[in-house]
Amino acid sequence: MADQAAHGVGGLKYDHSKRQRPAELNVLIALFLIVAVFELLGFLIMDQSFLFDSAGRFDSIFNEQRLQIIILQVAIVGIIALGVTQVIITGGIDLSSGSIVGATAMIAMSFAQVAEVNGFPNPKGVFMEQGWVDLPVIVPIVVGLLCGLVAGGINGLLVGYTKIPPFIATLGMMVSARGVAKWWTEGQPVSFPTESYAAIGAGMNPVIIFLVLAILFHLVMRYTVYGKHTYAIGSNEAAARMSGINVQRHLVLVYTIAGVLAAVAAIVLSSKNLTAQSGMGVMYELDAIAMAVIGGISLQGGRGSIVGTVIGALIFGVIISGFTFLRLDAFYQEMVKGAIIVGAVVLDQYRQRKAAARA
Amino acid sequence: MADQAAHGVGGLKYDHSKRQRPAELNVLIALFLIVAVFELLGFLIMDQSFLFDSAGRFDSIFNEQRLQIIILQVAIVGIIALGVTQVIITGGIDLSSGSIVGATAMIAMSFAQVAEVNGFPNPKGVFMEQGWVDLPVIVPIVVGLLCGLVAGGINGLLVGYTKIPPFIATLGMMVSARGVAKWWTEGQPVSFPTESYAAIGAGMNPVIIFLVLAILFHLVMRYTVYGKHTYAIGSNEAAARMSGINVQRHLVLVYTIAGVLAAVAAIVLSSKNLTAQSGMGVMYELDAIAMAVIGGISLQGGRGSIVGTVIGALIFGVIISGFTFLRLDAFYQEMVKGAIIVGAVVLDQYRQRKAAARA
Amino acid sequence: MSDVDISQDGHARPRDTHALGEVILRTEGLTKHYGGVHALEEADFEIRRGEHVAIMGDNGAGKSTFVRQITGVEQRTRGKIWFDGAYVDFEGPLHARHAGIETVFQTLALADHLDVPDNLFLGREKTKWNWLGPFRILDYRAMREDTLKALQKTGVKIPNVRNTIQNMSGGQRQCVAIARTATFHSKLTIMDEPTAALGVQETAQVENIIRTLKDQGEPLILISHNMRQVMDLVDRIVVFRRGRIVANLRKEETDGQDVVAYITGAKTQPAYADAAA
Amino acid sequence: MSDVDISQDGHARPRDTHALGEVILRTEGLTKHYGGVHALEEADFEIRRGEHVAIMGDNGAGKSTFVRQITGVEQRTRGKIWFDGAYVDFEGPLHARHAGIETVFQTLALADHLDVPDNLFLGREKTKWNWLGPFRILDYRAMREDTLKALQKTGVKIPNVRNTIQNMSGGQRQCVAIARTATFHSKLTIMDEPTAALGVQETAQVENIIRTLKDQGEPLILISHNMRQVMDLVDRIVVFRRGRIVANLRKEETDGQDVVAYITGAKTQPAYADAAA
Amino acid sequence: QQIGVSMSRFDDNFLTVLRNGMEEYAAGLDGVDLQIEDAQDDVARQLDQINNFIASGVDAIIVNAVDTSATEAMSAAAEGAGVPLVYVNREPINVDTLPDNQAFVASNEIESGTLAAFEACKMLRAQGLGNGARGYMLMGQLSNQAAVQRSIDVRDILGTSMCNFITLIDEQTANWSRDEAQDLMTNWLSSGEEFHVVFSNNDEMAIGAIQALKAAGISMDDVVVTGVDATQDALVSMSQGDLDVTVFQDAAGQGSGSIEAAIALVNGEDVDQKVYIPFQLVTPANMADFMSAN
Ligand SMILES: Nc1ncnc2c1ncn2[C@@H]1O[C@H](COP(=O)(O)OP(=O)(O)OP(=O)(O)O)[C@@H](O)[C@H]1O
Ligand SMILES: Nc1ncnc2c1ncn2[C@@H]1O[C@H](COP(=O)(O)OP(=O)(O)OP(=O)(O)O)[C@@H](O)[C@H]1O
Ligand SMILES: [Mg+2]
Ligand SMILES: [Mg+2]
Repeated sequence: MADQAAHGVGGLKYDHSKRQRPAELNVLIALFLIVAVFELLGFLIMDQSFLFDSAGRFDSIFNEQRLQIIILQVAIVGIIALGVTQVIITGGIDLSSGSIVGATAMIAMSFAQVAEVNGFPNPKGVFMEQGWVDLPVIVPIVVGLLCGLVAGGINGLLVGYTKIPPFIATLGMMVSARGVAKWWTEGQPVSFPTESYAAIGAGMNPVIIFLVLAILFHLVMRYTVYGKHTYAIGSNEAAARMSGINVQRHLVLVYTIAGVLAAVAAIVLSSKNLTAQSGMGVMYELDAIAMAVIGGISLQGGRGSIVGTVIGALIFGVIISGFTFLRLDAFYQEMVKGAIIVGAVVLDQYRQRKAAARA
Repeated sequence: MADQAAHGVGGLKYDHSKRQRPAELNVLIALFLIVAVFELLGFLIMDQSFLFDSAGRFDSIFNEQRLQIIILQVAIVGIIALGVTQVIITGGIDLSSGSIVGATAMIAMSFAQVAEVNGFPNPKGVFMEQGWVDLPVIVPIVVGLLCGLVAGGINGLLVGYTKIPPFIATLGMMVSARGVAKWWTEGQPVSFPTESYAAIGAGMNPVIIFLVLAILFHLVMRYTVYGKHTYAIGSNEAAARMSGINVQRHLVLVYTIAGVLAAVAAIVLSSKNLTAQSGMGVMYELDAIAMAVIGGISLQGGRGSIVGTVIGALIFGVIISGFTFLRLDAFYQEMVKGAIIVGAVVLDQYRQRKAAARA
Repeated sequence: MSDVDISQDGHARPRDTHALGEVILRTEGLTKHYGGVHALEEADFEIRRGEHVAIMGDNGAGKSTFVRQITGVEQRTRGKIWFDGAYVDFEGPLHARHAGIETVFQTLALADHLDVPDNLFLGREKTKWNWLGPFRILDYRAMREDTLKALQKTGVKIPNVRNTIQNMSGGQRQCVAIARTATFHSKLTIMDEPTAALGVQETAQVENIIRTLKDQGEPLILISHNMRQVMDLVDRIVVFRRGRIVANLRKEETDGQDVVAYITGAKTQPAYADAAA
Repeated sequence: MSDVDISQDGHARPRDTHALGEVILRTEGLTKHYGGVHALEEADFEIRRGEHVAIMGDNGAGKSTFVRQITGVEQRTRGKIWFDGAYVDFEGPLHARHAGIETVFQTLALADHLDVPDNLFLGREKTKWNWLGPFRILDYRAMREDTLKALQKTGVKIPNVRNTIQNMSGGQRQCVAIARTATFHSKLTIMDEPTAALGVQETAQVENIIRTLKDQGEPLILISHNMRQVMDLVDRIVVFRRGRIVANLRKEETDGQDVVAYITGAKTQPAYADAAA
Repeated sequence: QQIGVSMSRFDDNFLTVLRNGMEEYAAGLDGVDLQIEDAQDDVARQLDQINNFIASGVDAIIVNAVDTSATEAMSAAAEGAGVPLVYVNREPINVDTLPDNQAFVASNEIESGTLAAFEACKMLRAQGLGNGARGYMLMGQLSNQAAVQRSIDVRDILGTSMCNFITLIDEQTANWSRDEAQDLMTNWLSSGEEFHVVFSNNDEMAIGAIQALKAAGISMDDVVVTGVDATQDALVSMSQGDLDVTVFQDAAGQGSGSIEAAIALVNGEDVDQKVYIPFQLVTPANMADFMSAN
């Protein structure tokens, strides 16, 4: 069979050149439009370029520092959003990721503390008595990932086997994990990590970790059985079950991966901030979901992609940095941020609808 | 046609006595079970009854004060949950209700301030200069309800006409309305209301308002065209449209009603607390959604009831009071609360599944 | 030329011309592309008052697509539509229904979580206290009684109409959709494979409903794969192939063999020769 | 008594007894109630290796319910099932499929957002690098090629198989579901109204597929409302009425008229007289 | 001069006064331009805001730390970019190792809870309850450092020999909120326990407790209620004889002081790297002095 003809088995005329544009393209256009608006406003109001002004400080046409912070500030929530994207594609939702970040950061950081600060015994040492200080960096990493694995696994077991709505399962985990975070040290922050732990989230490392994971999961979602089944479950769970997919086991896997990704974010976050706090990660779940939705995912499940989520994260980053750049009052920032989130999605919808869909 | 036969047009044997139990019954059973557990723990640990101990202070077998606080403390979020229930039945979600509460409380309260406190001019007077103080109570009420109407209306227009996911539309409103709340007085709380305003939320009034609204909307959802179309849209939006329901206009109505209910909650809340703060209502949206979901609603839309939501609210109230009664440590409270929310729904699911459903 | 024919491009198309107002629906050059899929191309179609027309064709030939364009479920790529003497451009199925087109869609368009009477009266409930606007009260009793009557016409058996539609068998669902359409008078009725899931008896009943429509002079577009049914019921057969109309046959002048030849592509009417190329 | 008959209650039921292992599927007293709806009552059913059996009956007679009980989609209210010589109690359709039952459900069970090859191979993808476990790599090319071959067997026309299933016509969807079943060998194939939405040509092709199964000796349960089709294809016809089996007819010993009489209730086989009461 | 300010939150009464103090002071100075951001109580967001300030090329940064143990990373970021940094209101954990162009203007959080609790202890003794008093404690958000610290202060005071006659029946969080405190107090009341004192981590919760007590018909003379912040509402409540003790912190003074320090650092002038602003106890006796302070 000629490759050209291999797309179908006859019938209607089919015009290859007019294939529908991938949905991600629309999101990308939204991103560029938002950047353009900030550039324009920059010239009008600030007399300065948003991205292309090197402020005389760097030898590049870009304001590299701004480019870096745009992505750096969303990299950690972005890591969470990778897991959340998978959960949403199954038709579920994960409200617990922010709390898992809090609990994991607290627990992992406790195993990454130094014995002495400025020559005094570490005043915040959680396991000073037990002597668990100055441990090799692998210990907090493994402990942290295990936390995420357990929390995500519980989510998955609840959703997969008890059939309760994911909203409730993960809401329960959200409340419980936040409780664990506060209980761990009775609300005290955990600080003074070892140098090797601090190195994890230093500089642009969070961005690198985010992008590597994004590429990995892009490939996984697209080219592996895992990805295919994730989409199938979200598209029609009954059909997936009747087709012989082990839906329950698969859901456990998806939620567990989401939990582990939240744990990765927690480790990077606490390392970057050199501290862990029980309030860390509050509302991250909403930001992560918003990134995914801006990236074109459907909360009904079955549709969406990692690429979209990454672009959604960038839109977030641009908005945050753009506001600071324009010196917008904090009050107006929030009001306008809400409008921009909505606007980005309206734009996306509008463009998608022009390629009119069947009702 | 005999009334007995009027249920169908023949075919299979149909046994009237074995009609399926309404889903609300399961939720009610969960409520009683939770109460029973607290009673039992009360006897074991506290040597005191949870609900039946009058502590010698009242001439009743019940601890009336506890019964009152159980419902009083959830009445305000309960009012929000009535609106959220309708939104979820259409297959949508409303994340903005908590922020609408914050913004509305600030704005409404500004029109309900007294001129003098202890003989001094009101130090918090927002409209002192304009002389808008000691206004009749109808002014803040109308202003407040208008705020809710506008915010809810915007949600509805976005969801109905631009077709963006409700999650995003209301997330945008959530962020924006919180911005408005903070911007209104630049973060300053608004205090010292008039006596007539303070009377709205005094004593058990919030409970009365909640229950009256609950009964009203129970009837509306069950016996009016509005209710029927709300269920139809959630069940199959395309079908509803093809059947000639004006889906867009209906969605505007539903979200507007939800906004107005949030405004009612805001007025009652600020009156009850004698203050309005820009941070009011944070996370109320999640509690409201959780109440609805515990009450047996489906986040896919098409199913659920006001009665269920009211019972869901009561479950919340019992949990909060039960914890205080048992003097459980704050840290453990959160951990256990999460587990109970999940447990209540698991129980409900389990009982529903025994009446096995088609896959 | 009839007054509804206001085509300006002067492109000659094969058609019967009829007296003023006799044509209830006409399409000209109706075309729908989905991305690269050319689902419907240049369809010129016409149905007169009181006429029953069948549309036949292979799976994926574009029949349902044609229905979706007429009823405003989707927005056409191009082409013109006249209904009841006026040029129309329905924004949605709501408008089409208000204009007088009743449709049984192939997807049925039922609300899964509602029961049978609710579905039957969806969008035009019987109500009391109408001054309450959207909050007017539903007249459940009247709707249930009418539902039972309407269902009896289709011959379907449903043990409990209070059961939700999602718990109905395939045939029961289809009968509910048909009963809905048959309950309300219209200027044009469209049925997309109405008897596909029906049993022997139910099919016979639905065919009776269609005959009643014919007797009442109500026009009908019937999509069906059932040759016997089509030959029994309609006046004219229009054949779709690969998104195009390839034949327009009076029942008296054709037979099953002949129609199948048009469907499969063994034959094409000379008038449509360029279309089928 | 055959070895699969291990009924302990000694309740006498009308049945043919067959030699050891010749029966591929047997049910005894299979019953399913949905709340107050008695959808299936005391169904005793049997099919032998290589046999093709049709199930007929009115809409809502309980045919699909019967299929759902056999395939583990739902848990039965009571009754016993033996498959391939062993007592079985499938927890879900996954188990039924692993045991060797391939089913085309009336609801089709397709994933709307996936394309045709994805749906065809759902749950048994062709893969490379299988040591990667759940993360093994999909062999898209192989699957697409096999898909085109399988579809050609059904005769359906699909211009672009990369299109998602939700954009397929009713008949195209049905053909995908049938192709999926026909692609994999099984011990028992069940088809619930497989040709309901199919055109003339496609129906003929699917009937050919069924004949091929017969030639290969694979047993089949066919649910259909199409009398001609049933008479053409199967060895035996079982009639359901109001949730009960009311007739078990060899094709040679019956005709269309007769079967309709059983369906409508004009006749009931003496053996089932108490059931039909 | 462009100064970037990151406040831990905007919707906090006390911090709003501090913020207003900054703005008023800056408005009186020529060529000083403030850009104030809301970190919404999120340490990570705060660090990102500092980086955004640096990318925008501000001349100095003022930080009201969400959490003082997170200041190391912030100091490092500012130091790397060579931008002066001033911490305000909360003492950073790395106070002893601050780089030269960084400073802080703050109070020592340990004082606030201690002052209030000790005063309550004295009042209870004066009421003749020296041989046994019982109380409840309302705590702020447990993920918040001030809440944790103020609660510890109360417990520490109750551990001293002078005040150990007071026992806590229960301590719970009401998340800084008047509404939650009101509900929590009502829940406590429903168990019918006798008590004499309510310690609260802030004034809002204290007022909530008072509202609940009044609604239950309990005389405010029988219960000692303490708060922290000395907000307007609290002072009015105190003037009505409801609230007994609160603690004042000079918010506006801290605000202007931090700007002063930032400008001095930009200009390369000598500044005190550590400026402590003490808490002050407020009781009905001296409340008139604070009426228009916060
Ligand atoms: N939204 C869509 N996007 C892409 N292709 C579509 C869409 N809707 C329909 N198609 C394609 O258009 C063609 C015509 O579909 P249509 O549903 O009109 O067929 P039909 O003639 O009704 O067939 P059937 O007899 O099977 O119902 C099919 O090939 C189908 O795959
Ligand atoms: N989950 C359910 N809950 C309640 N009633 C149900 C449920 N599923 C099926 N039924 C009822 O059981 C009866 C039998 O349904 P079934 O789907 O088996 O019919 P069928 O014989 O396959 O009909 P058709 O030919 O129309 O497909 C119907 O009356 C249907 O309404
Ligand atoms: Mg069709
Ligand atoms: Mg069926």
